[in-house]
Amino acid sequence: MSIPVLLFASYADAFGARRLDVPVGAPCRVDALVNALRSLPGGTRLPAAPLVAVNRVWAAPDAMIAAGDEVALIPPVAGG
Amino acid sequence: MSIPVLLFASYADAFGARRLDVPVGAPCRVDALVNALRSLPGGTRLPAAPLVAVNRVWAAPDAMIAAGDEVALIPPVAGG
Amino acid sequence: MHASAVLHIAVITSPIDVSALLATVAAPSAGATSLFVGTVREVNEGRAVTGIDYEAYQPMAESELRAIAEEACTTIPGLRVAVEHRVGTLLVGDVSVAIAASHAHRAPALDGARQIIEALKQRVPIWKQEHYVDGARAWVDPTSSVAAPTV
Amino acid sequence: MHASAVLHIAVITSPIDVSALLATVAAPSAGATSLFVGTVREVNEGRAVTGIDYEAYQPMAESELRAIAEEACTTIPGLRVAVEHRVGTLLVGDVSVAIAASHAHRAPALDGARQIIEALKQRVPIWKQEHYVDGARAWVDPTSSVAAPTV
Repeated sequence: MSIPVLLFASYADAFGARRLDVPVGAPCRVDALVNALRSLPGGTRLPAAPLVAVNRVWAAPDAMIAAGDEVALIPPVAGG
Repeated sequence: MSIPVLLFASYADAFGARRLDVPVGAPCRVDALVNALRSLPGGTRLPAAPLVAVNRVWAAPDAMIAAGDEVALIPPVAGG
Repeated sequence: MHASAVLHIAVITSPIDVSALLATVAAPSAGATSLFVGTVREVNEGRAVTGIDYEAYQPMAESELRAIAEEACTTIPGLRVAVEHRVGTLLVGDVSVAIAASHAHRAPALDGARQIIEALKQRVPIWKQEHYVDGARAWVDPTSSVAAPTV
Repeated sequence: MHASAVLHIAVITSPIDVSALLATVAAPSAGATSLFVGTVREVNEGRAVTGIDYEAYQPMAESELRAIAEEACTTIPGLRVAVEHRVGTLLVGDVSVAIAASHAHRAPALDGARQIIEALKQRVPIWKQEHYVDGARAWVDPTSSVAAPTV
């Protein structure tokens, strides 16, 4: 009863991992997942509205996450 | 009693030469030189206000040409 | 007018070959090519940088890059595009991103390359951790003025 | 911020080496480089082109190119510029002009290259006679919609 979340860059540092099983059941809303993440060690370092991608596509806070979806927490991008 | 004028591209074709001694005395205004050019063979093919450079700098119709100046008649530019 | 085409999109770890990118977008119908090259700078916001670690969410970075290139080819008919972003550890002077956009005319080619680099900076999930001369490292956060030190 | 610099200006008859131009403007302080490349196109205003003869009023073309580059470096502090224009007979696909502009940041680099190509097209005394497949030739006159046929 958890959702695996991919972590990158500063978020991976904050949570001390590149992948985290967040204790929340699918399906659930993106913002519900984010709230669950906040309560984990390192979660306080998340910004107000962290970006989330579901199946490699940007997902709004009210988007739904289904079981098996690839979920990633995306720090502020800094390419180029 | 003439002013040598350099010709390029379509103007060289029009006058059949890359250099022309225009029968007008220095000093004279740029527009006076242009008028003299119009009366030479091929001169009718000049546009209304042909561009002129004196000593490699753009010259206005009322600019003066002195003896020994390098005068060039400049067709519409098409670089790049 | 040549058809629009996204000819090449890649997120790679090896050095970027800008000449190859230029050749990729070259075409007898193209009279103008605009190439944008991003390189690692020796200083950022006043701090001396020795190198940068670029990290990508690889599959999404590629799909976003392709989407951005395709959007440019849609808004600019006739545009031909090739884009490469390099990840891994880069040193000062290394090329981190290169965008080549060609077209029959110069304005669309110049607009196309610019449109792509601006969108890339907004949407492509790639991050950079700067290495400073004093040994410190920090992930760059364009949304905040100060890079968030992590070491 | 690096000082502005016009590093290289040339009107040449040999092929343009864009990689060399990029290297010329490269600098540890430059995070962005914009390279504009003009190439001979196979068609212009609907007529199939086989090649172009470029002619220059050499000394004035060089001085105008330098003046244009210096103006860009004045309006865009920190800009580093290299420009080459090729004259003589060029074939489809040959590079006729290349402008490299680098800067710490991308916007000034992109603006600089664009400012230079636009000014070049207005002020540099260079002309092109297009060769068409039917053997005809015509000097291109951007001020009139139709090229003035001369043969």
